[in-house]
Amino acid sequence: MPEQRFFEALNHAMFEEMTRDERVFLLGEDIGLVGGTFRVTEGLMAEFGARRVRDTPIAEATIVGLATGAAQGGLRPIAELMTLNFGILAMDQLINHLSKMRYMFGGAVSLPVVVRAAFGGGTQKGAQHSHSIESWFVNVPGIRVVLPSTPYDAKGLLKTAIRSDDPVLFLEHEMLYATRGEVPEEEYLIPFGQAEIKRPGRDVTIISWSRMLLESLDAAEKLSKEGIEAEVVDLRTLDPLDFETVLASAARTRRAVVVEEGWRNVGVGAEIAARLQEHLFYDLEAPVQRVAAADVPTPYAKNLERLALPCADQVVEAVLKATL
Amino acid sequence: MPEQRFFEALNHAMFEEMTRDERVFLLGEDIGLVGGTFRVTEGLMAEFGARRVRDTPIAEATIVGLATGAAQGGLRPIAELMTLNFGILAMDQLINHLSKMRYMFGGAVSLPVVVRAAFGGGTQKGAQHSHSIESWFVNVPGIRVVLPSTPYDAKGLLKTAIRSDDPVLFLEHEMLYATRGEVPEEEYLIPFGQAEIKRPGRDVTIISWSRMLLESLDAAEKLSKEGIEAEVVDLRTLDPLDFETVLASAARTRRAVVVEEGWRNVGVGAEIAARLQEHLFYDLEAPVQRVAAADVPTPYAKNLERLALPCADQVVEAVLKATL
Amino acid sequence: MTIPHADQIRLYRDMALARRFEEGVAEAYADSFIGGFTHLYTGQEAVAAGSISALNHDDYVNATYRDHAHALARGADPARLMAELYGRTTGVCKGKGGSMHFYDAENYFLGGYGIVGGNLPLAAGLGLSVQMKDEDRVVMVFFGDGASNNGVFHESLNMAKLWNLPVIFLCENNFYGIATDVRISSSFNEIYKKAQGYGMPGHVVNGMDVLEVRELCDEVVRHVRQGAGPVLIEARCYRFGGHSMTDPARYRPRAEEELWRKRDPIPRLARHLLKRQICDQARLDALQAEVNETVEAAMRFAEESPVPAPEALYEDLYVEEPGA
Amino acid sequence: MTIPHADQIRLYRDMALARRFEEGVAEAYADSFIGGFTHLYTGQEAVAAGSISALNHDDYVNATYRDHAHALARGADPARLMAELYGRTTGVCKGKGGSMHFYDAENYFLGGYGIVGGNLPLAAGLGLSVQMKDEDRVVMVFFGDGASNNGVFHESLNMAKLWNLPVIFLCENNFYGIATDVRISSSFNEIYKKAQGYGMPGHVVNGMDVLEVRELCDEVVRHVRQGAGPVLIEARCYRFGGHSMTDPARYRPRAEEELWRKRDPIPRLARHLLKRQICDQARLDALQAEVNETVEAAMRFAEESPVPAPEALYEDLYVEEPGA
Ligand SMILES: Cc1ncc(C[n+]2csc(CCOP(=O)(O)OP(=O)(O)O)c2C)c(N)n1
Ligand SMILES: Cc1ncc(C[n+]2csc(CCOP(=O)(O)OP(=O)(O)O)c2C)c(N)n1
Ligand SMILES: [Mg+2]
Ligand SMILES: [Mg+2]
Repeated sequence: MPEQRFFEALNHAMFEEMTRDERVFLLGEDIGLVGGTFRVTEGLMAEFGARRVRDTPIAEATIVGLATGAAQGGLRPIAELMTLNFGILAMDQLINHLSKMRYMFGGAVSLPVVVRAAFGGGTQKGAQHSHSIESWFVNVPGIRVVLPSTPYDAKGLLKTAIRSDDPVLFLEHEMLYATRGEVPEEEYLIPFGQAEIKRPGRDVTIISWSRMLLESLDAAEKLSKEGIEAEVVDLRTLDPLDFETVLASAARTRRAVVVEEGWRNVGVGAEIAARLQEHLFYDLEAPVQRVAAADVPTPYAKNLERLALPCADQVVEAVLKATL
Repeated sequence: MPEQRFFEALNHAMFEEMTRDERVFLLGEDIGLVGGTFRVTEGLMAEFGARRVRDTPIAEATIVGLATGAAQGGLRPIAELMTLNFGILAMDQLINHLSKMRYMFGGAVSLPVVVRAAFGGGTQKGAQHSHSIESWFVNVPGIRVVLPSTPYDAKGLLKTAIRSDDPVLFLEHEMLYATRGEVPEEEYLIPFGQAEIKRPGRDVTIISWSRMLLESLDAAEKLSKEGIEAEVVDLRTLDPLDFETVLASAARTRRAVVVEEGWRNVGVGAEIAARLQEHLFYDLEAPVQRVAAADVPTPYAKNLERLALPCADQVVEAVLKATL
Repeated sequence: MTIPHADQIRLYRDMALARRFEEGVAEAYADSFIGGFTHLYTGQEAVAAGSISALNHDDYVNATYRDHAHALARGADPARLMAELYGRTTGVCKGKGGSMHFYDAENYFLGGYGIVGGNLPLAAGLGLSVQMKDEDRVVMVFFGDGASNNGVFHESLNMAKLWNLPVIFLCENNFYGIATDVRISSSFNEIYKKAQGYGMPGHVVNGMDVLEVRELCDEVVRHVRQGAGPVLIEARCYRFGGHSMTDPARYRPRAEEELWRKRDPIPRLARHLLKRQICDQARLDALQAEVNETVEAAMRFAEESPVPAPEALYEDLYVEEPGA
Repeated sequence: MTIPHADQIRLYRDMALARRFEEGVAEAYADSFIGGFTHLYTGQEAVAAGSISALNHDDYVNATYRDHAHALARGADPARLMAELYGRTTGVCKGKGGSMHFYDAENYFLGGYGIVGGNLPLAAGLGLSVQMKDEDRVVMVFFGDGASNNGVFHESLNMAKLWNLPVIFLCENNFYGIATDVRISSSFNEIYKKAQGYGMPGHVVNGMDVLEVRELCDEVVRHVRQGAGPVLIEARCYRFGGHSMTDPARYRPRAEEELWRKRDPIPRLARHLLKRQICDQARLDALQAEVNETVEAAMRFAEESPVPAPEALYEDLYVEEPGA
């Protein structure tokens, strides 16, 4: 299979869907003329014109609201927030409007809006530019939350997102954009709500998503050398959450570790741990471990940032704790 | 002890602290001339003048940012967001600025800002006006999160919040404002990070805060008639979280139920359940149960809203499950 | 005066219906058939009736929480609106929306919104959909003086003008945002002149004179429909009652209220119709009787309608429910 | 020309220092001593130097992520700024802030901020503190053309004027927000005229001429210091490099870049100083040598400084750590 980089896979997904459906269009900051801060929309303005690839002012709330209104009017917008850090300015439109309108209007409207955003830390961008706050959006009903970890998943999930009639928050970790992976030429879609076992194993279940999936696979590699075979589950979509796959795996391994880049306190890991203890109360051999960011704003200094964000070694440590 | 209503207790706390410290001042929508949507600031403009009690335009982001800047300049602002639902427009100032500035500036600044907001559902205000999203703020390091359940706690905690040199989000459930309780005449403060056992019991630990504390006490009353003695822990502050008290209680009762008004998915209850299973893995007799809102936007119709939000009967049910 | 006589009579009927509807709402609210936040439009009828009558049936309209008259002017069924207020399954949003959240796609009334300013970006988005789909439509969005101070006003007007979207921004300046006088919330009070900062035409109109409103809107709608880009209209008006059902509006000088009550748009139009002999008193009485009967029937219909079934709680959230 | 000769020479030195500092930063960035987002100010030196030189030492200043020159102009120690960029414990924020987040309270430089527009409400708040404490101070806040399209611009100017706060809003219009031309981001391009919409004076100035900037600011600062309320200044300028270190700025026409490079404010001031015989070339050379040495020393200091200790990760978050 040919290889692609993560940002290319996303780019192709949009290219294909824009070709397929006239109603799909893009808006966001610096997405058109220069093809996006992370090159994800490169070439799309040249191909589809400035009508369908729209550079906007720096006005995140209105970018999201405008996309929502355009969807009410029958279009299928993909709004890019550049990064999720700036999406925090659009919380009201994301949460009070986009996520709630269908329900509060009794189903009278559907809002096929994809909101794409880069996110995450690890490149010394400091406290205001390093958020992994997917947990907030998982807390809120009414919006799908998707976080692919590979180019293959990125493409298949983005295509599904674009065809979905529900709002989708599509989060792309900044450090994944340059990663490579196999992506078939022929068309494919990946349904929401299907976790994937990225590495099978029998001794412990590691649950993760997005960039932390890579750290988890790294950890599994290391653990394998110690004779511990970790099963690594990639959730891929946090809403809908494929808890069945998590449950089945943890029921087999009887040990689980959740790995996320966001803060530990009330992170998605807490939810998964809470559910696992509920469902596997008598089956687990050890408490569910959580690996997450230190509960501080992300510091700039390289050595501190490394300490703040989770890494493979911490995953190994947590697994050892869970398999004691 | 004399009785006061919740809103009066808050009012008196601000009155006392404004009298005590010139630097304390208030800003927010409709807080001055009419004394606040929920009467919390009644009389304060008459007493302290329009300089220290400032009516603002409808501009939540800037209200919070302005308060933050005023604190940089040496004042001690209390910003009212009217309701937390509108505070969602201020998320960037709350999260990217107020909560992060001290850390990202290496401790060079302290920000004694109190952000007060009504919150919660139960009065048919519909999807956009019924948020209980304290979990988001607990996720974020750098801001204290306080949710009193009684007039006594409201006053003592608000006074502590005003004297705190750290940012505090102070959340007041709309349905608590009219509740009454004993409040001493003499001055007192309640330190952050001290949960209170509002009702002792030996069979199960119910952990809650804000209005759900009342539902939990109701449930405990009902359970008592069935011969089950529930211990009800009021967390009072979610950041800092007094997990020691929770742990000690649950270690004794060996059963725990967390009750919150927010959505279940990645709520604060998940965090508490995750921590309890970690610390009391071998001691718990049953999985930690969570009682929380249905994972849908809050519907308007009275009967549906009742189904959506947690109530004493659901707490009873959860306790029965935990004590099976 | 270029407005056809039939239209003038129709405007009388529309205003009378809106007025009587609100009277019915007030009664039903007092009888606890209606709950939550309920904002009456009494006094401002000329604005919605006059402006919306200048639209085609398939032009888009959205509004704030004070949305009853706008939905009625669009042609929504009063019975289904009333049922919505009663929280019944026959309501326009199946009882999930309530007073602040009407929606009637068939009549191109695309929502009432509870967050001040929140509907402005949505309207810009609707405008974009019209433009991109090359439809013969305009968008009219209603908001208050208070909303004009919120950031999304700035962002939405800028983007609407940048892209020359067919949007009429109609600011209903009733001089108060809840209790806050526009003079203490806006540093510059001639709201219509703010259009200049966006390179957009701005107009002011007497919002107590339905014919004046209609005439201006006829012209503006023509202009916008021709593709000339967005326009800002400031309609100066007055709400006769409090901000919402629970507000006694003590903050307004009685003399001011009396002055404005003398400008009541309904008797004003009646005087005009009679003086110009466009119709006689008998006709007006018949219209009044008709709307009285309509509202009564609406209330009966609402009361007799069933409340939502419990299963409805989980319906209408997503279009697609993936089988995980 | 009313600017004292000594001040003019000082301005030359300030600009030369800012320029050389950025050259040093570029080198250190290439050598991987500096990471994260780093935005150079090269080309715009006249704006920060000219405007800040019009302030008293204890007037407040805050800025964007492009904040190096502003902190230098305030008198911050170049060595501690450079150490911050290197992520060292001797940095102005102990290495936690990095390039975008300088802070130097001793020199009343109250922060660089990474969120576009985020510093505007903070500046208004500082202005409020000055007013309420009756201090003899003004506030100067820097932001870009791009930021002027964000909602907080609108809200902050409105509130600053409403309360007549002593704030100078200084928009550095360099015609681009990242790659986005102001002509496609603002529907109305004369940014200074937007002041009218807030009842505030607005001025435009050639931001490539430090003396012009200084003269205007002398006048504006006097006006604001007298209590006349806020003022908006638009300084038209150009950044010679890309938006940040990683941006090759291919989106700008070469001819445009060349045109602006001819307007380089440093040689321009040199020509003026020599022509008016305010100083001779030898003096300029000496100043240049001095700033070169200063920057070199700063880089040495930074490189030799220790990285933060691991314990620092959890320091500086809260002032008060309650013993729970
Ligand atoms: C963002 C936001 N802030 C505050 C509120 C609370 N609130 C509801 S209506 C209102 C006043 C709005 O005034 P205006 O825009 O003039 O509209 P009017 O009610 O006068 O029609 C306020 C502050 C809200 N709903 N949304
Ligand atoms: C709210 C927000 N949105 C987007 C960004 C990403 N971003 C950083 S700088 C920038 C351009 C800002 O342009 P301008 O205000 O003109 O300032 P300049 O960089 O030209 O000095 C953008 C879009 C951000 N930091 N914050
Ligand atoms: Mg109003
Ligand atoms: Mg710029």
